[in-house]
Amino acid sequence: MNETTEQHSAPHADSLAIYIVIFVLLMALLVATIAIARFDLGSLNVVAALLIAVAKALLVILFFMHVRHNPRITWAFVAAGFFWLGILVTLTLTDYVSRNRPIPDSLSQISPRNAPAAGSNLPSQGH
Amino acid sequence: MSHSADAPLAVAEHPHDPLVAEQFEDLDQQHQAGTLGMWTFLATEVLFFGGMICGYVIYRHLYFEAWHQGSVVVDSFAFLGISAGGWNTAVLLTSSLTVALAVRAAQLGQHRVLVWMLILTMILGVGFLAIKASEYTHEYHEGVVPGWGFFNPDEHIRHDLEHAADQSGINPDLLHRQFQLFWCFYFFMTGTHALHMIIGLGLFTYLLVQALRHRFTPVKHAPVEIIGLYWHFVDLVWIFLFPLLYLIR
Amino acid sequence: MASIAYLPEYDRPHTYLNDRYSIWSWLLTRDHKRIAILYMITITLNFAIGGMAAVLIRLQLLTPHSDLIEADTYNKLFTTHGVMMVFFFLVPSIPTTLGNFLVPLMIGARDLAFPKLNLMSWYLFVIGSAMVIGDVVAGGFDTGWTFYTPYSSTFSNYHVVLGILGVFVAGFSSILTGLNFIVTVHKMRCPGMTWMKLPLFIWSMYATSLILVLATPVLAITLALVALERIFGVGIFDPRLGGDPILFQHMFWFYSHPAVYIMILPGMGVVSELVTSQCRKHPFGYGFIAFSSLAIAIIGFGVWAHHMFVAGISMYGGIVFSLMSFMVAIPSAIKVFNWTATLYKGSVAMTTPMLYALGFIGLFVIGGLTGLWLAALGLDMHVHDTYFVIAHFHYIMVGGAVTAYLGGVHFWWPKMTGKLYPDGWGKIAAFILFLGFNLTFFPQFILGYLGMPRRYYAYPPEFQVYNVLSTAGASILAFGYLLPLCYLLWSLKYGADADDNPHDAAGLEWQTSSPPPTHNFHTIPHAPEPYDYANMEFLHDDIRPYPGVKHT
Amino acid sequence: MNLLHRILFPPQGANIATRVDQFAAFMLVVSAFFTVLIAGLIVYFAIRYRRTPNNRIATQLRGSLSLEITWTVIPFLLTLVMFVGGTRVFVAARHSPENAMEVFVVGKQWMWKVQHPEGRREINALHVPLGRPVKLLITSQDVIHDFGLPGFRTKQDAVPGLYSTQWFTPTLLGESHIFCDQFCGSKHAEMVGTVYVMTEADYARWLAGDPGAVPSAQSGRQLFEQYGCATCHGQYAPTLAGLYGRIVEVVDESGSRRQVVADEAYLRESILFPNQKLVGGYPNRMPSFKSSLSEEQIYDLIQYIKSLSGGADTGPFKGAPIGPATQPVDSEQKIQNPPFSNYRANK
Repeated sequence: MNETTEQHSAPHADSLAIYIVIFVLLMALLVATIAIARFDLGSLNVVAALLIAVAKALLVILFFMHVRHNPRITWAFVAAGFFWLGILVTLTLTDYVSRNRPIPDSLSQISPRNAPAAGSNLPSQGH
Repeated sequence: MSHSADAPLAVAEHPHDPLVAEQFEDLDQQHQAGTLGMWTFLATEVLFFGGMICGYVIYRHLYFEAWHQGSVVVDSFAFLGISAGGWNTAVLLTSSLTVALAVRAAQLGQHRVLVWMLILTMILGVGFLAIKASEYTHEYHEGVVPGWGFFNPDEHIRHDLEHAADQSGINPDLLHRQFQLFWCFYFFMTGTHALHMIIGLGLFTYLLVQALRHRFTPVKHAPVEIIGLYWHFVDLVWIFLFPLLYLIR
Repeated sequence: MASIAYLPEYDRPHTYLNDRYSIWSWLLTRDHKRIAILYMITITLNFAIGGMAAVLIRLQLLTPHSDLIEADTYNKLFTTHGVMMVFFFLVPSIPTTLGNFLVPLMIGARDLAFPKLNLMSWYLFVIGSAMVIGDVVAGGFDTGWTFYTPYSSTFSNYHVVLGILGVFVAGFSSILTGLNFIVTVHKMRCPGMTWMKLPLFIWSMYATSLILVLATPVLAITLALVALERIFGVGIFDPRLGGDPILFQHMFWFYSHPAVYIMILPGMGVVSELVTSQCRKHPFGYGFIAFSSLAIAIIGFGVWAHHMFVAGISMYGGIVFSLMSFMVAIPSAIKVFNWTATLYKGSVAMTTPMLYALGFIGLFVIGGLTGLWLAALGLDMHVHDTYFVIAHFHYIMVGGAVTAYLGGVHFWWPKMTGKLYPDGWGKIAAFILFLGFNLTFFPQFILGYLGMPRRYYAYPPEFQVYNVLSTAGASILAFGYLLPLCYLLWSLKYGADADDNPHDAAGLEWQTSSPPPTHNFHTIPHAPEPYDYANMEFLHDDIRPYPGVKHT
Repeated sequence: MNLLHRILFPPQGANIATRVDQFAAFMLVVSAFFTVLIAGLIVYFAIRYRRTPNNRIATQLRGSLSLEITWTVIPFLLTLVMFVGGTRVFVAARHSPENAMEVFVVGKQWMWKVQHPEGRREINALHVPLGRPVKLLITSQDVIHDFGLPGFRTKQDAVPGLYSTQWFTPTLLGESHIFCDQFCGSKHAEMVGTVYVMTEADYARWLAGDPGAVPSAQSGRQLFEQYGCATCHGQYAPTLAGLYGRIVEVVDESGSRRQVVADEAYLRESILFPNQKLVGGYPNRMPSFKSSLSEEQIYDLIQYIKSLSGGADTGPFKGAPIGPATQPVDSEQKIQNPPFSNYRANK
């Protein structure tokens, strides 16, 4: 049992240079995102800001949080969190973006034209 | 899991490594379980913040103009031409670096580096909270704190809102209410984040005390790694909150 | 302990029960088995509170306009019933009791990965329960367990915040339990225990834990927002202040629909164990049962808005969610067919656990099929928020989850306590519960189709016949629940001692002593072939199906 | 089949109901088939393969891929059929014809207010002509309600801040229920009403029938009862009889006491923002009716409260409960009610 312990614990520390490079990249991305926000690019602003955020997040997750050294199960849990967040946001949005759309006639069965005439399919008029 | 398969070892006489908790076979299993536990917890946290982000996204979709006006105000509190949120992002990204270096120092057994990196991280964390607090104070004076009848935006904000209402054709009263909604989300999201920062500082105080007592060795330093993951996560949340609240117009 | 009192102290086998006796050895225990017992006591109390509320509700509905209780009291009663049963009984029921007890035993571990978190989870649960019970004692709240805004955030005049915070705290208890199970199943399996050798109960607990971990935080934040809205008077979900009440429903059901699978998946796991052991048979289609659990857990996240078809969501959104809701029925159907096929050519012992298991399958089929009615947009438009829905989800939650819970408690009772329960009484109780349940809830399907809305303290007289039937059933049901409580407690003192494997079941948990020692196994176990009934020697071979008295 | 229908299903009051019932019948057949199939199989297997001296050992069967595929694919196809069927009914029920007559429905705690295009209003009732498509425009003034018409097999939530619709063509003369199907507070179960399906001629007559201009005070009294004001006022809250025109000692939000005259403005403010000026010593239990009352209704209520005052006494108003507010002002017993000192103080 002791062998396994020592075997595992041989540190697999990344080199200092990697951390510094990643940090510089992160700061560069931060400067980029602030700079881009100063220009009015229409909806591209949102895309750019979020893409840069995702890039920063990936750098932190993969390098600072060492996920690139981790077993697949860690990858799965990282992915699961974001995947489920995606389910929550996108499926909720399906409701909101499709509200108040007119319903095409082709989808409908009972349209005004083939609506039953008054009392036509009734067994009786009484109650 | 890594011990040999056919070792019928009486549990009572199990020669237990004092570093290893009873339920584990060895340090490796304990370390892996701890890490996986933290990752599972972080997946939970993603959904915790995710609930707020979902609400934020829906309302941004519905009330675009109010959200636009809101982030203009949020972004307007700046030092040297860069908003407080931008500075805070820089502070947090730096603290992520120091945490990563602290973990590296623990792996390599560099005691002094570890202690200094922990201290540096905590200073950065406190710095983040200080900047955030000055932002909150500013926003309080602007009158944009919602709830309990506080919400009473400053004259220039009202003016901007009325102008925006004119431009977009939204009922000014409606816009005013949606604007308040933006601030609800702003304070809940950043407030929950700040709460996580405070918890993180508490955990780092624990780490610092343990580190000063020389409790971490290259063999056993799982707490540094696991709490480090938590800190990185709090940083990650901010990486997304920053563009959502400050940048996106 | 009386029945073994003749044994001198030092001769007694070491078990987790006689490890230490002080109250602190229980309240500060980190042993998953003791925590399971603590949980069992707590949820039984919660069930009793929720059950009493249900009895009062049914009594009130005996006549169309009863003046037994007032409107507001009635509203608080069904809220108490819903909150206690959903958040404080059904969600934790199987995972925290049978799950806590069995997960380490079944995979050959000494304990869960994080015993302290496990204990903390129980304390959080107790605090949450106490907050809600305290709220009820202080006057209660009347929002229904769904806390729909803006009623809950603005209009209700009662103590909503405390109740919400109670559920919030209990949510963290759920998260910790799920987290513990996930890590335990991943990292603590004994040598040879590969994923495809895991008992089906473990698969279902794993799937449940995924939902607990990924859905509960959204409920927590949603309820926190409602509480803040109520405290600070801001309008996150309040239309007067710019909010959207339907967004609350989206976020609430993102948790609360998967929560239904939190309740039923463990039950499915229990039934898989009961059917295989009582038939002495390898499960038919092991892989399909195992992976259908995961499929339910994952697809189950895409169906929540079927609670909102008439709530004002877009028709197109409704169509998407309707399709997903139909799809989640497929893995459930696969399970039912596989259980049925497992019975085929088995050696079926009609024991108490088996009666519960068969009852579960039958009731779950009805609950599941009526679920399809509700998944269909055109029908939901009519029966939504009527007693049809009430009947449907009680078939799933009571007919399904509670029946499985009771079956599981009987099945593992000898392992947990070292005592045998009286099987004859067990069978009588199982029959009474089955009859009482159907009499209570089947008429509610008809009531619902006729249009009787839920949460009505008074109703038009034409609905009375079915309500009387339902109340009659409820009284039988209430009596039926008291029976197991009595004879199980009786068996603690007077029951015969159980041997290690009274059911001749194949799982790893039956290879240790009954009750197990504190560290579960006397030697480090090696994973057996799962459900290896073909190569098993049956020790209790008398034909009467309940053997297992300890041979001394 | 017709007979079976009549036994299983309530009368079909509208075109939608026929479609829903047809689909429900299909679902019932499928559900019954599978319930009987599974229940029959497990009971049969449990008996046929019960443990006996000759059947101690089970025959091990690990599974069968072809069976698994069969019982995956068949339910899958069946659910697709159900999905399409259910969706078609729903789309039809959401797609209102253009010539439908539009009726405005407002839900509020705890009543349904209905306004016909011709201007006639009704409460907790809906009169509709036979055979004409009717489109309901539904909203709520306070919490979420649900306008449920079980006889027509349709319902729709009434959401504050949102207009939603449902439509139907009544096909059966007579009456059926209106239920509020979404829990909305204390008197949820009393938020019920009746749909009257009439012939065109009757409907026209009904529309023309004199709405009989209800005096404000009378509709104010109706509101007073609808909202259950009397459950508090007179017991836990100051009685309103004799209030109008008097001087009242109030506590405002900051806690300071002062005296105000209970005029129309004060009454209006108290209905909308109850905690701004509380009559001294009373807890603030009253919900704001800011969102639930329209201006005209507030006016009605004020008129009603005014009607409760004889107007003779103009001395200081102490707020002591002096009898149920709905009682005539000149009732003698009002002074004998217990003082309010035993009510809990406002926190």
